[in-house]
Amino acid sequence: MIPLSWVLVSAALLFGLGLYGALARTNAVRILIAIELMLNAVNLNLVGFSRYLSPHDVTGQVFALFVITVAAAEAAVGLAIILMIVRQRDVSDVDRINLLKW
Amino acid sequence: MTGLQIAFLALSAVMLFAAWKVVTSDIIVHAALWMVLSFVAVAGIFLTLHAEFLFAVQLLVYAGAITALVIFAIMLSDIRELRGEGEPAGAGLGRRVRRLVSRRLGLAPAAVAVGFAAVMYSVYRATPWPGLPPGDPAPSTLAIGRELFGTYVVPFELASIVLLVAMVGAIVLTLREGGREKEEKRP
Amino acid sequence: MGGARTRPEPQTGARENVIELPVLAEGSVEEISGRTRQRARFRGDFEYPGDDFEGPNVNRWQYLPQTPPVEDLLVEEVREIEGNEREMVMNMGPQHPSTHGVLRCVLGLRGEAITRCRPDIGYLHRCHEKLNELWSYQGTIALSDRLDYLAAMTNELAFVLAVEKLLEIEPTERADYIRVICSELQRIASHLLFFGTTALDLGAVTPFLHSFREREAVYDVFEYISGARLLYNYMRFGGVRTDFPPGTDKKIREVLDLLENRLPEYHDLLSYNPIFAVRTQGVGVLSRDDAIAWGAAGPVLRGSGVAYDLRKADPYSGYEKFDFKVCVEESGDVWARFMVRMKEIEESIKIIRQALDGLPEGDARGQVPRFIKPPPGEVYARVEGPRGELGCYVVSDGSDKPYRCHWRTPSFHHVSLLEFVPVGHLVADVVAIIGSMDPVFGEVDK
Amino acid sequence: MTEHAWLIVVLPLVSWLLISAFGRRLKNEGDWLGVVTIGVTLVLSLVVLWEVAGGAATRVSVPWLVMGDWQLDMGYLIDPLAAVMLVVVTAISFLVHVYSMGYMHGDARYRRYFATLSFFTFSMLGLVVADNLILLFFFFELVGLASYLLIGHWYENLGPRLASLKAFIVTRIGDLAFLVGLAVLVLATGTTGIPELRELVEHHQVPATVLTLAAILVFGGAVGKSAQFPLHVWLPDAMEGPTPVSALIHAATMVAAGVYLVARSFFLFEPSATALSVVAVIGGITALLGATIGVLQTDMKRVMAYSTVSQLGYMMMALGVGSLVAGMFHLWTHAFFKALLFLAAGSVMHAMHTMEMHSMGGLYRKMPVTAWATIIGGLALAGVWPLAGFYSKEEILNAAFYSGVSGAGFAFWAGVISALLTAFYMTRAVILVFFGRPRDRHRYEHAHESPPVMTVPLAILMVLAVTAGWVNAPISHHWFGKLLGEAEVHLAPIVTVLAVGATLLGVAAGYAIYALRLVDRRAVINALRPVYTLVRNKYYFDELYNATVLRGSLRLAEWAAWFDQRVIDWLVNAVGYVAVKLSEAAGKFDLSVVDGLVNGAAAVTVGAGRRLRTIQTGFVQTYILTFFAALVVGLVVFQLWRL
Amino acid sequence: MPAWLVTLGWAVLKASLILGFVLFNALFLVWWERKFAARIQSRVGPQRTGRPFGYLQSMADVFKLLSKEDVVPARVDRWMYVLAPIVIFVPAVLVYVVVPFGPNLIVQDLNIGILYVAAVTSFTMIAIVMAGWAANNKYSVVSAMRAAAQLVAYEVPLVLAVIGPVMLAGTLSLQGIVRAQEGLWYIVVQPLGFLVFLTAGMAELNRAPFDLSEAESELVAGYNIEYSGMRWSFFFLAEFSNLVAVSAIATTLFLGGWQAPWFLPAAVKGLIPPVVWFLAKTYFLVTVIMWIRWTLPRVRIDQLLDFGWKFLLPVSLANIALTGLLFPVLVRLGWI
Amino acid sequence: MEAAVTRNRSFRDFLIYLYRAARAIVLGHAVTLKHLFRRPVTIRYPEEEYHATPWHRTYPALVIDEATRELKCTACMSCERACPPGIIAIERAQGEDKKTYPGEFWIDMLRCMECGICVEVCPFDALEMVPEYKMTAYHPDDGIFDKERLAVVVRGPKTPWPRRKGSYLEGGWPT
Repeated sequence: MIPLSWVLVSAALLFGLGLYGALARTNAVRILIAIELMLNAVNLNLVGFSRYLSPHDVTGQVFALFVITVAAAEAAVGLAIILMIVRQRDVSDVDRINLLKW
Repeated sequence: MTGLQIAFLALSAVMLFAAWKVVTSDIIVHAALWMVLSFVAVAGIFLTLHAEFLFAVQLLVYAGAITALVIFAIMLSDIRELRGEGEPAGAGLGRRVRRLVSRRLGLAPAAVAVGFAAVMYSVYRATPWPGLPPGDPAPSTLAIGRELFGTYVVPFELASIVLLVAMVGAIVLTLREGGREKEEKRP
Repeated sequence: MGGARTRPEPQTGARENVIELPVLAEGSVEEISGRTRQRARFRGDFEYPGDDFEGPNVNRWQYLPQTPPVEDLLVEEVREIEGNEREMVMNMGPQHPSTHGVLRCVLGLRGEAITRCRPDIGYLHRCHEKLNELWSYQGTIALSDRLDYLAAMTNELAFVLAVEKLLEIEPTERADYIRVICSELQRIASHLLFFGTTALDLGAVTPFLHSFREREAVYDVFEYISGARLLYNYMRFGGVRTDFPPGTDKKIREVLDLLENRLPEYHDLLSYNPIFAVRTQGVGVLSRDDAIAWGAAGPVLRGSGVAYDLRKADPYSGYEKFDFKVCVEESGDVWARFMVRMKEIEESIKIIRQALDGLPEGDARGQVPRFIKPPPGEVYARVEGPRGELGCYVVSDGSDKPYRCHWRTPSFHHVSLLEFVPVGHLVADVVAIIGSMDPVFGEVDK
Repeated sequence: MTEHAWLIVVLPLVSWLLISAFGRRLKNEGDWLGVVTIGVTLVLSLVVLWEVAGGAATRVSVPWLVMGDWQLDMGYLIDPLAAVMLVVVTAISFLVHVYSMGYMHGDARYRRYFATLSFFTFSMLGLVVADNLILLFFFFELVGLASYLLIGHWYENLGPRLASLKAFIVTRIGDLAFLVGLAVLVLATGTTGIPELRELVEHHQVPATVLTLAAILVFGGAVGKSAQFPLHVWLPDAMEGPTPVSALIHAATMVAAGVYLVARSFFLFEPSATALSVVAVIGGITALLGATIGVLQTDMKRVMAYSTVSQLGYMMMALGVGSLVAGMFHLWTHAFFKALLFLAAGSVMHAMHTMEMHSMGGLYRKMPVTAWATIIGGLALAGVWPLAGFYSKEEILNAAFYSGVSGAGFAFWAGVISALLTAFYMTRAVILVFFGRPRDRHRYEHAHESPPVMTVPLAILMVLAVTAGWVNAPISHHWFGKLLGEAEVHLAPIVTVLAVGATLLGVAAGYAIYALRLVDRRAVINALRPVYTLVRNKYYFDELYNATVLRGSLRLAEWAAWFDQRVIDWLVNAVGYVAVKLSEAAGKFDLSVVDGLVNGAAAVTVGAGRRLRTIQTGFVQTYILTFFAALVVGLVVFQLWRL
Repeated sequence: MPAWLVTLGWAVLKASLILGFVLFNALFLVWWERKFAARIQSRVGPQRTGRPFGYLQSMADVFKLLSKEDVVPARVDRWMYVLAPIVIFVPAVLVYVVVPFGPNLIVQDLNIGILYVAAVTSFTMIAIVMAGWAANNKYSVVSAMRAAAQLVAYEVPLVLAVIGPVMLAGTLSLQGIVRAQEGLWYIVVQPLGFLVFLTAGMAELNRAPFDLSEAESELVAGYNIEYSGMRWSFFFLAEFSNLVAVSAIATTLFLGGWQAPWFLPAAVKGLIPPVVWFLAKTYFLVTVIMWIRWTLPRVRIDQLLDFGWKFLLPVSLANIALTGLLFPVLVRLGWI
Repeated sequence: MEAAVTRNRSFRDFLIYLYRAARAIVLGHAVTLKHLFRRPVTIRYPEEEYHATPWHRTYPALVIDEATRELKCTACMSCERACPPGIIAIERAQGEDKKTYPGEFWIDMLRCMECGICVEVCPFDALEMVPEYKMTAYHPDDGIFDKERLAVVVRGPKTPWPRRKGSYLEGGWPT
C-alpha cells in the first residue's frame, strides 16, 4: 500500500534531477539522457495517477505508453541530429553550438 | 510498512541515486549505464504499481532500444567525451562544488531544479489524495490493448506515424551525402 | 582515402624513389619479372646486386636509398592517426590469430572501416639469407626448407635448379618427374592449408579440420617418399635424394582419389556457401594493373586475371610435357584467389596422375659429387611455388658456400599489397584479405 | 454471384498488384493479365446485372474502423443502379484495355500504363459498389488519383504534366465540397451508410435545410468530377493523356462518377426542390456551354471533350429535373457512343499523329472502319433514330418537359438547343475529318487503318452504340427504366418533334456549311464576331480563373488596403482629431506629465530591451532554465495566493 | 511459520533450482558441444577426464577456471569490469522464471511472459557494452559496438517472430501458448516464424554464424578478451544459459512446449512425462544450433545488419501479415 | 552451381539466389551431418601410436653392430664437419687396437633439424635416422643426447633401397 504522494514525490525528484542534468551539462548526448529521465518522471506520475485516481481504467498507462513512444522517437531523432552536428562541426558540446544566438 | 512499500522505497532510492549519478558522473559511458539502472528502477516501480505491461515495455524500450541508441551516439560522437575529457574531472567534493559554480549558468540549474522539486513537493503535500482502492487490480495488459485499439486508436495511429517519421528522419539525418559506398565501404 | 584501385600517394620521402613503370597490357615474362626485380630493389628492404654488382667487396648499401627504419614510419603514422579525432589505431598483430604468423598490421579505423593499413614485418627474421652464405650448398638445401615451410619442396627445387644452372648439369629424367610430382603434391598440401585457414579466418572451424585431415594424408605420402613430413631435404643437385620407395605410386594414387572424393565436400561445406560468397566476393579487389605493378605472383596474380604461370611461361623440370590449365579468375577479389587455388588443386591432381603414368625408369640421382664447389658466377632460377614465383638468386665465388643467396619470395610482395587493398573495407575483411594472400612469414621475414 | 460481388472489385486490384510487381517478367509486360482480369470482371458484372434484374440485391458490411463507440463500416451494396454502372465500367474498361494493347504498343511505360489502368478500374468499381459515403469518397479520391496518373502518363511533356495537375486540383475543389457535405451528413445523421441514410431521409428525420445543404455540397463533388460548369475546365485539357484513357475516364467512367454520385445520393436531392433546381440549372448551363464551345473547336479530341462536357450537362440536367432513370440511361448510352468516338479519334490519331481537324480530310478512303465508327458514334451522339442517343436524349427532354422543378423550362430549352448544336458539330467533325479532300497531303499519305486489336473494340462499340438505347425503348418495354424503378413513361409528341427537328436541323446545317459549302463561313463569323470570339475562347474560363484565382487574392489585398485607407483611416483620423482637440484642452498637463510618462516608458522599454537582449544567448539551456525558473516562481506565487 | 518466510523459502528454492539447472546445463552442454563438434570434424573430443567419453571434462574445466588467477588489467574501468559478468549472467538466469518446463513446473507464469523474456534478454547488450568498454581494449570496444548493433538489429525480428504464436494463442503467457498448442504445434502453421525466431535467436546468442562480437579470427575474443578465470566463465555460463533459454522459448512457442506430439494417441502421450518432452525438444534445438555453428562461416557486420534489417525484418512482418490472413482459415479448419 | 552475390538484381533473381543459398546451406549441413557418423581420424596417442615409416627421419642414432656389439662409428668426424647447424661434437678416442672410436658423441637434439646430412656423409653407415619420435625430456639438458642415449641396434633393412649405391661420391666432376 504505497501512498500516492510517495510516487509523486519520487517522480518530482527524478524530474528535478533530469532538469538539473539537462540544464547543467553541456554534452548534447548527456542532455538527451537527462531529458529521458524527465520523461520517465512524467511516466511515473501518469502510472501513479492511473493506479490511484482511476483504478479501473488504464488511461494513464496508455498515455505513459504514448510518452514512451514519443521518447523513443525523440531519442532517435535527437541522437541523429547530434551525430549530424558532430559530423558537421566536430563538437558535441552545446556550448559550442550557439547558432541561435542573437 | 509492508513489503511493497519497502520495495518501492528501495527502488526509488536506486532510481534517484542512479539519476544523480547520471547527471554528475564524469565519464559519459558511466552516465549512460547509470541511466539504464535508473530506467530499470522505474520499471520496478511500475511493477509495484501493478503496471506489468508498462514494466515490460519500459525495459524493452528504454533499457533495450534507447540505451543502445545512446551508446551508439556516445561512441560515434566525441572521442574526448569518451576519454572523460569533455568536462572538468571531479574528484572530491570541493572540486565538484567548484565545477558547479564555475559553469556558465552557475548555480542556477541546481537552484531551479531544487526549487521545482520543492514546489512540487509542497503541492503534493498540500493536496489530499485519495487512498488506494482495495484489492489488486486485474492484469492490465488486455485492458491496455482494448483501450489502444478502441478509444485511442487515432492517437495510436498518430503515434505510429510519429515513430515512422522519426525513423525516416533519423535515417535521413544520419545518411552521408554522396553515399558511404565511396568513402568507406567499397573501393 | 581513395579506393584500392588507386595506388596510395607516397606517404614519406622514402617512396619518392619509386619508379613508376608504365603498366604494360600484356607483359611478357621478362618484362614482368624484370619489373618485379627492379621495384623490389628500390623498395629498400633487401639488397639486390644487379647490374652494378662489381665484385665481392662492393659496399652494396651505398646504392640503396636512405630509408628511415620501418618502425619510425609506423610511429609517425600512428601518431598522425591518433591525432585525428575520428580515427582509431588498431594493431592487428603481431600476435593475432588471423595474420598467419607474425604480421603486424597497423590499421587506421573509422568505425570499423579501414582508412589505412600498414603491414609491419620482420618479427620472424632469422637472417636466412645470411645463413645461406655461411652454410654449404648441401646444408642450404635443408635450410631452404625453412623458408616457406608450407612448401618446402618447391623451395628446395628453386635452389637446386639455381645451383644446377651454376654447375651446368641436368637432372635425370626420372628425377624431373619426381620433382614435378613432389612440387604438385606440395602445392596441394599448401592449398589445402590455405582452404582451411581461409575457412578459419571466416569463422568456419570445421572445414579447417577437414582440410587438415586430407593434408595429413598428403604428408603421409611425403613421409613415405622422403622420411619427413614437413621439411624434407629431398632435392639434390642433379636429382633427388632417394628414389621413390616401392608402393609409392599406389599410395599417391590413393591420396589423389581421396582428394577427388573430398573436394566436392569442401565445396558443399564452404566454397558455395552463401555466407562465404558474400564474405569474399567483391572483397579485396586487386586490379590486374595493380597486381602486375606490385609484383604479385601466383594465385594472387592469376586471381586478378593475369594468366601467368611459370610452369607454362618458363617451364622447368619438364612441365612442358604435362597437360594442365592455368587457372585464372577475372574478378580479382578474395573469392577469385580462393577459386584459383581450389582449381589448382584439381589441376595438380591431373599433373600428378600424368607424371605417375609417365614416370620413366632410370636413376633418380645424378652423378654429382657430394661436396661441390660451383664455378664463380651468378644465376637466377625460379619455380612456380604454391604462392607464386619463387626465385632463387645464387652468386658463387667458387667456394663451397654460396657467396650470396637471395630469395625472391612471393609472400613478401603479397604482404606489401596489404598497404592498399584493405583500405575501405571492414576489419573482418582484412582478415579475409590477408588470408587470401596466403602469406607465409618464413619467406616474408627471410 | 451477387453476394460475391466484391470479387469484381478485388480482381482489378490483384491485377494491378501483379502487374506492378511482376509485370516486368510477364509476357508482354502483363497487359494480357489486365485484359483477362477485366474480361472476367465484365462477365461477372453481366452476371450480377442478370441476377439483379431478376430481383437480387445484396449488401454486405463489415466493421472497418472502430473508434470508441463510433464505427465505420466497409461494405458493398449491389442494387440495380450499381449493377448497371458495373456493366458500363467493366465493359468500357475491357474494350479500352484491349484497344490499349494496340494503341500503347511500344510505349516506354507500357507496364505502368496497364497497371494504372487496372488500378483505375479497381477504384471506379469500388466507387460503384461502395455502400457508404465515406468509402465512396475514398474511392472517389482514388479515381481522381488514377486519373491524375493516367492523364500525366507522358509526363515528360509539359502539356500532360500541367493537364494532370489541373485535373487533380480542379476536381479537388469539388471533392472538398463533397467532403464538407459528408461532414454535414455525418454530423446530422451519425451514419454514412447509403441505405441507412436513405432510410433516415425517407422518414424525414433529417432537417430539410441540412438536407439541402448536404445535397448541394455533395453535388459540388459531382460538379468537380463530372466537369460541370464552372469546374469543367480541366476536362478538355485532360485530353493530353493517352486517347484510350480519355475514352475510359473522360467519356465513360470517371466523369460519370459525378453523375453516379448524384444518382447514388439522389434520395438527398429528391426532397429538396432547391437542390434539384441547382442541379438542373447547372446541368443546363453545362450542356449549352459545352455544345457551343464544341462547335468551334478544331482539335478533334477537344470537340469530343466539349461534347462530353455538354453530354454530362445533359445527364446532370436529367437528374436535376428529377429523373434518375433518364440521367442514368443517358450515362449508359453515352458511355458507349462516346467511348466509341474517343477510340475512333484515337485511331485517327494513331494514323495521323495529330488531332487538328484542319489538317485532316478524306480519311474515309484510308480508314473506313474508323470513319464508320465516327459516323455511327456521331449519329448516336446527335440522337438520330434508332441509335442509342436518340432514346436517352428524348427521355431527358421528356423528363424536363414534364418536370415541375423550377428551372426545368430552362433546362428543356437548353437541351433542345444543345441537341441542335451537337448534331451540328458532330456533322462538322465527321465531314472535316473523313470527307472532302485531304488538307495535309503528307500525313494523309502515311495514314493507315489501325490494327485489329484496335478496330475490333471499335466494331463492338459500334454495335453497342446502335443498340444500347434499345434497352429503354418500347422494343424492350422500357426494361432499363423499370429496372431502375421508373413507373411509366409519358412521351410527349412535341418533345419528340422538337428533338428530332433540332437534330435534323443541326445535321442539315452542318452538311450545308461544311460539305456543300452553301454558306460562307467567314460571313457568318463576321456577323457574329463577338459571340464567335467569346465561344472560340471557351468563354474565357481559363482566363477567368487566372484572373480570379491568381489575381483574386491580390485584388482582395488591394481592396483591403483601400478600405484601410479610406474607412479605417478616416475613423482613426476622426478619433485622432477628437483626441487632439481634447489634448489641446489639457495641453500643459499632457506635455509635462503624460509625455514624460510615455517617453519614460519608452526609454525603460528600450533600455530593458537592450539589457535583456543579452539573455538571448543562443543556448537552448538558458531558455529552458528561464522557463523553469518562471514556472517555479509562478507556482510559488500560485501556492501563496491559494494560501 | 510466518507467511513471508514460506514465500522466501519458496523463492530461494526456486532460484536455486534455476541456478542449478543453468549450471548443470552449462556443464553438460560444454561437454556436448565439444563432443558434437569433434565428431563433425572427424575428431574424438574430450576423452580423458571421465573415460571413456570425457564426461567430466567440464568439471575439470570449472576447477581449472576457479583456480585461475583473477586478472584485472591495469587502467580498466574497474567497477564496470567487475560488474559486467554479473550483469550478463543475471538476465540469463532470470529468463527461466517464465519458462514452462511442465504443466505445473514453472516458477511464475507471468501474463506478459513473452514480453518479459524480450525485456530481460535485452540486458545482454548492456552487459556486453559494459564489458567491452571497461576492458580498455580497442578490440573489445569494437566488439561491444558490434554486439550492440547486432542485438538491436535482431531484437526486432525476434519479437516480431514471436507475435505469430501470440496471435494464434491469443495470450502473452508462455504457459498459455503451450496449452494452446495441444492440438497442433505452431511450427506447422508458423514455419516462417520459427525460422526467423531461430535465426534471430542465434544472432541474439552471438553464436556462429553471427558470433561477430567474439569473432576469434577478427577481434580475437571480443568483449571478453581481457577477462580470465571465473569472470570469464560467467560470460561462458551466460552464453550457454542463453542458448538453452532461446531453445526453450522456441520450443515453447513453436514446438508445443511440454506437449507431446499432437498426432500421437493419448495412450502413448501418457507414457512420457511432459518435462521429458520439453527437455528433449529443447536439447534437440540446442543441438541444431550447435550443428549450424559448426557448419557455417561467420558473416560480416554490415552483412549481418543488412540481413537483419533488410531480410529478417520484412520476413517477420510478412509472417505477421500472413498469420493474420490465415487466421480465419486456420480457425475454420479447426487447427487452432 | 554458382553462388552469386545479390546486388541490384531483380526480385526473381533474388528468389533464385535465395533458393541457391538455402540449397548450399543445406548441403553444407548435410556434409557435417555425414561426418557425424564417420569414424574419427584421431589417433589417441598413448593408447594408439602412430606408426611412422621405418625410414622416418627423427634423429640420427649411433648404430651398434649387432655382431660385435660395438658402435660402428670410427669417429672420422665427417658428420661433425658436415652438420649444417654444427651440433655434433665428437671426442675421438683410440682403443688398444689403434682403432678410433668416439669417446664421447654428443648431438644437441634441441637444435637438430633432422636433415639427415650426417647420415648421408657417414662413410661407415655408423649413423642412422631412426623413427623414434618419443623424445620428450623434463630438462633442457636432457635434450643433449650422449653416446649412450644415441646408441641403438638397427635391425632389418631400414631403407627399401641399397644405401651405398649411387652415392654422390661415385660421380665425377662435370667438365
